[in-house]
Amino acid sequence: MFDGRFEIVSNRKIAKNTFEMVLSGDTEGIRPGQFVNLKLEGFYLRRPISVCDFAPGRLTLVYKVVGHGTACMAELAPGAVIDTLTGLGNGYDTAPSGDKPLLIGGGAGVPPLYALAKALLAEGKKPAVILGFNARDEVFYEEEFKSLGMEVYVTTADGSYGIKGFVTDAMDRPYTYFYACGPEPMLRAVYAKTVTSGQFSLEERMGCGFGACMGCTCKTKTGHKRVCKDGPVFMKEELPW
Amino acid sequence: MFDGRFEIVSNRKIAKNTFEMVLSGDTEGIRPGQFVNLKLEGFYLRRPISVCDFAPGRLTLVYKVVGHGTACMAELAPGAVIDTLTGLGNGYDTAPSGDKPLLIGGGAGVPPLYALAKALLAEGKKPAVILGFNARDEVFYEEEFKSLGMEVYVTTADGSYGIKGFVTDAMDRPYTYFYACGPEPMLRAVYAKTVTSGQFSLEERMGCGFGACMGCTCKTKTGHKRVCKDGPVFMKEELPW
Amino acid sequence: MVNTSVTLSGLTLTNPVIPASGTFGYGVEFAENYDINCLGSFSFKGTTREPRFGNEPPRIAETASGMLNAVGLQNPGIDKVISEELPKLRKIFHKPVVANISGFSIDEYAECCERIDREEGVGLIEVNISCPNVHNGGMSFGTDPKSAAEVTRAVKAVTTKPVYMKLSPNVTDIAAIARACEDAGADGISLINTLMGMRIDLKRRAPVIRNVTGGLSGPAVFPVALRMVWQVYEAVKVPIIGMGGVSTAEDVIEMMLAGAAAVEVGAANLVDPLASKKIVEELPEVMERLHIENLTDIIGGAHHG
Amino acid sequence: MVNTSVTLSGLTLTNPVIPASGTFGYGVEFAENYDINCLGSFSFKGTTREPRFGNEPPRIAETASGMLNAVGLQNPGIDKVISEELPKLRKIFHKPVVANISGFSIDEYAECCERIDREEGVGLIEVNISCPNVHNGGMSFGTDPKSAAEVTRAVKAVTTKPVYMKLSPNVTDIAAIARACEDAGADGISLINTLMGMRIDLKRRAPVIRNVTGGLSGPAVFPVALRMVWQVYEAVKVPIIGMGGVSTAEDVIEMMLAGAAAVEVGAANLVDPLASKKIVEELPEVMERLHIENLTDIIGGAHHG
Repeated sequence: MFDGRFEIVSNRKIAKNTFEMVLSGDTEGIRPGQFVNLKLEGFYLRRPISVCDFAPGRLTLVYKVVGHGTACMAELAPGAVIDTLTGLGNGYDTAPSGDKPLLIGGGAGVPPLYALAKALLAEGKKPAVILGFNARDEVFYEEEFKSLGMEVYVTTADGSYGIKGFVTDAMDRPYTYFYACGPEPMLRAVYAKTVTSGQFSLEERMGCGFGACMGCTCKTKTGHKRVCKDGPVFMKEELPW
Repeated sequence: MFDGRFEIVSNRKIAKNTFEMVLSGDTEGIRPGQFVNLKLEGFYLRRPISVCDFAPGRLTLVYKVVGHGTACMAELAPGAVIDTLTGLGNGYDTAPSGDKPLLIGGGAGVPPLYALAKALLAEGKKPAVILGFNARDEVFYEEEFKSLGMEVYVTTADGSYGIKGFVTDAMDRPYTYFYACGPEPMLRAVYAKTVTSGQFSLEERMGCGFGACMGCTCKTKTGHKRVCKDGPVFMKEELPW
Repeated sequence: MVNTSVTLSGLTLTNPVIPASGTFGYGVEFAENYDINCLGSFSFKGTTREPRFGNEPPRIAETASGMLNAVGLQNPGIDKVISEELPKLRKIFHKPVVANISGFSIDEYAECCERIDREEGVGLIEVNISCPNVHNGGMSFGTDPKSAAEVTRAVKAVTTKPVYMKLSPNVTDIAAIARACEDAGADGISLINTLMGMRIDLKRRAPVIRNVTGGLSGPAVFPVALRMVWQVYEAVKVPIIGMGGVSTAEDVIEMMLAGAAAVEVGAANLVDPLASKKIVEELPEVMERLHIENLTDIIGGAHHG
Repeated sequence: MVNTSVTLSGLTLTNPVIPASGTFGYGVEFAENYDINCLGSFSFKGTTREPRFGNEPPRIAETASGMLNAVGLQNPGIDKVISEELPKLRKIFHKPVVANISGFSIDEYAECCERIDREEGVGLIEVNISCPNVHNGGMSFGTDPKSAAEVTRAVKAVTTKPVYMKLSPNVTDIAAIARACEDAGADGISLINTLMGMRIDLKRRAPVIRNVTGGLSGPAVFPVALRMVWQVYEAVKVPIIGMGGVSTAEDVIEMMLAGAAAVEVGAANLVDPLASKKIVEELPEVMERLHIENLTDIIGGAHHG
């Protein structure tokens, strides 16, 4: 964990209720699949946001406006400085991915897969990604993933864009391993359908975000785990689903 | 009472722990001796500050840093906007002043006398003012009062500047009426010494500042009065001292 | 068009927003700022038999997301309220008002309630058995089921209008006290009064408030108020007026989902004189966003979840 | 040079700052961020006889200037705490720790306290009879003087180290419960545990927390905690560990002026992992500004004002 101050470079809407915030600050030690925890003026608890992309001195967050906190985040202007805890969570393990891993993201679960895709590509692997949304106006980052030079499949529940249906309707293709992030119902559907091993990133209401308060504990086959500290990424084999 | 938004034009230190904040906003209906009530980010209750000077569109406040609220006020930069209630309190009555009223201010009680002095001069009267402080480094607004073309007497308790002693040590001169503002012990000393009639501005911890909560009630010869609404200015004859 | 009206023991309000006793005086100060007839009603300053100055100042302290007050039931006394305040009020407010009555003995409660009950324009009597800021100023009555019931019975025996008992949160078992009031004939329960708290001045090394302790109100207490409204809703059948830190239309909805049939707004009025008006205005829009057609439909709605 | 040391029943701490149970785990997470030996001590995660998962999530909700938690005494159980956590802790923390023990029966309290009492490195036992988040998880013991006294007696009978009873604020008369513990032999009183509160999700129309209610902590409760520390200080002679919303060095001073001999820091650790360290560092400077030479001199200082 690192305690740093990040300055907003840009903060723009990229889809329905979805914003991309680029910040400048010390990103040392950040890994794909981790999250940061933001202290917003006027709110007591921090806001945990998954890391979408990062480079030396630059951090990109893509977040959905779901409550007062994220709504106030969306109002923040470039130049604003945010007290931010970074390097939180375990992050993804790219070692077991094989050469054709499948990345599966649903809605707000899409962002962390972007940094992961970059990492896998950097290791010479050929990841493909499925991006699931409810409707066309919620679709984001399709171009960003494509410009990494990877296969991208977009699904929408109402069929208003890409493949009609859920992410599981786009999974019938060969892959060596998977990484899934999204709402629990989606993760459970993926869990039921996948043939290979893989990793899930879970979400839970957090208190501290660094393992102290036991606010986000979940049950796994290997015992009680803190989503914020022992997770948010869990092996398929660990989950009691 | 008016509910307005004021923008900070300048905010500078003018003496030890003493700051002058100039704001732009609607000053309509403001009278000398009234106060404004500022909503500061991060504080639940508003901060009542006496009006030091005002002109159409321009409001000047001189305040002393006494706690977290005023300390945070001192940090505010030009451009910041403050939700401000104006036109609070009864203000001074200049009618009974006669032609040579004496203005007596102690420390944080000095500012409201400035707007009063201007009003009295505008009525063709010849006010004089006594400014009382603890020490030289706390003295402020001596020049401002002088530049209005009036007699100014400065006292310091430690004698480091002006007349050594308290405001009461500078009162031995002819005057037709008085207006006093400052800490209660000073006001009581003035009360004991004055030969004429006059007006006192009282201070009390306030809840709302507009007469609703009964948080700042004081006892007077004419009944229970709310310092924020029925005051802060009271006639010498009303006070049970 | 959404329907914001609610009913308290037969008394229908155009909306559930009621400025709380002690934060709205007898209405006059706020009527200078806006037409207070937009409110569902309001609860006037806690009134006692004798005129009271209240506690010595300082009476106010600030806290995180809240404030402490120890006004101590300052009020002109029931005679003046009836002869001066109510006539003034009738000119500016044309809806039934909530009469908040406090006392120091069961007789006093009964006498004041009997007199205010006869007054035109009084729609409901809120009996404050929970003032934390005066010695045996009610709170002693509100912290024990037996005496809470006694006050209720005494007041009900001499009144015709709905009687709501205003309870103190400074208790181990709020449900037991609410049940005792209901069993004694209370038409409704009103809660919470303030939580007892204090602040100390570090420079003077003495309590900020002369009375030492004061009543905590503001958003800080909202979760406690919500919990107690929830518990009382499960304990009694009579309507509940919920209060404690309510500052927005969303807070009103949350209180009603916990079980409140109407909601009082307190400290918010002191920080923003237009707070109650704004809440009334925001309510329909918030209801639409949450797909609420009739506000009454959601009372206690979170219990069936 | 100011003197920040304080003494609790013969146990001298270099400073009064003690991270509160449930916000500091068994120390490991924080030791990754700073050398926790700068702390006066810390109170480890509430430990029970059996390992516990605690309540189903969600367990956390946000409030104005505070938070709700309903973790429900998740802990590895006394065996693992003694065999695994304490050995790990001894490597990173070289001061006596406060052992926080919870239970569901008087026997369980006694058994766990007797076992932890023998452990090297345990300086003081804090008996939690006030957890609001588990059914008869202590709070039932902490809301009634008689049973609070029974737990105290049972624990004192089998321990040699100072025993501090941690009380619930969800009571009518905190002083009576503190007195009962003192009379039963408690070496000190620790308060306050969290205030019971709740929040409701407006979209789901259901409680945010699965357990429905949770414990409120954070700056929102500071004035209530301060008031109860004040009342208990006037009721008992034994030392008090004050807690509830303490977030700054000034809050520490305010708690001590109210009567606390030492102060626990809770929720602040969760929002700022360095909070307790910062408070320890700020303390001397704040003492100088307030002309305090020896911190012990100000304990209860506001009572003589």
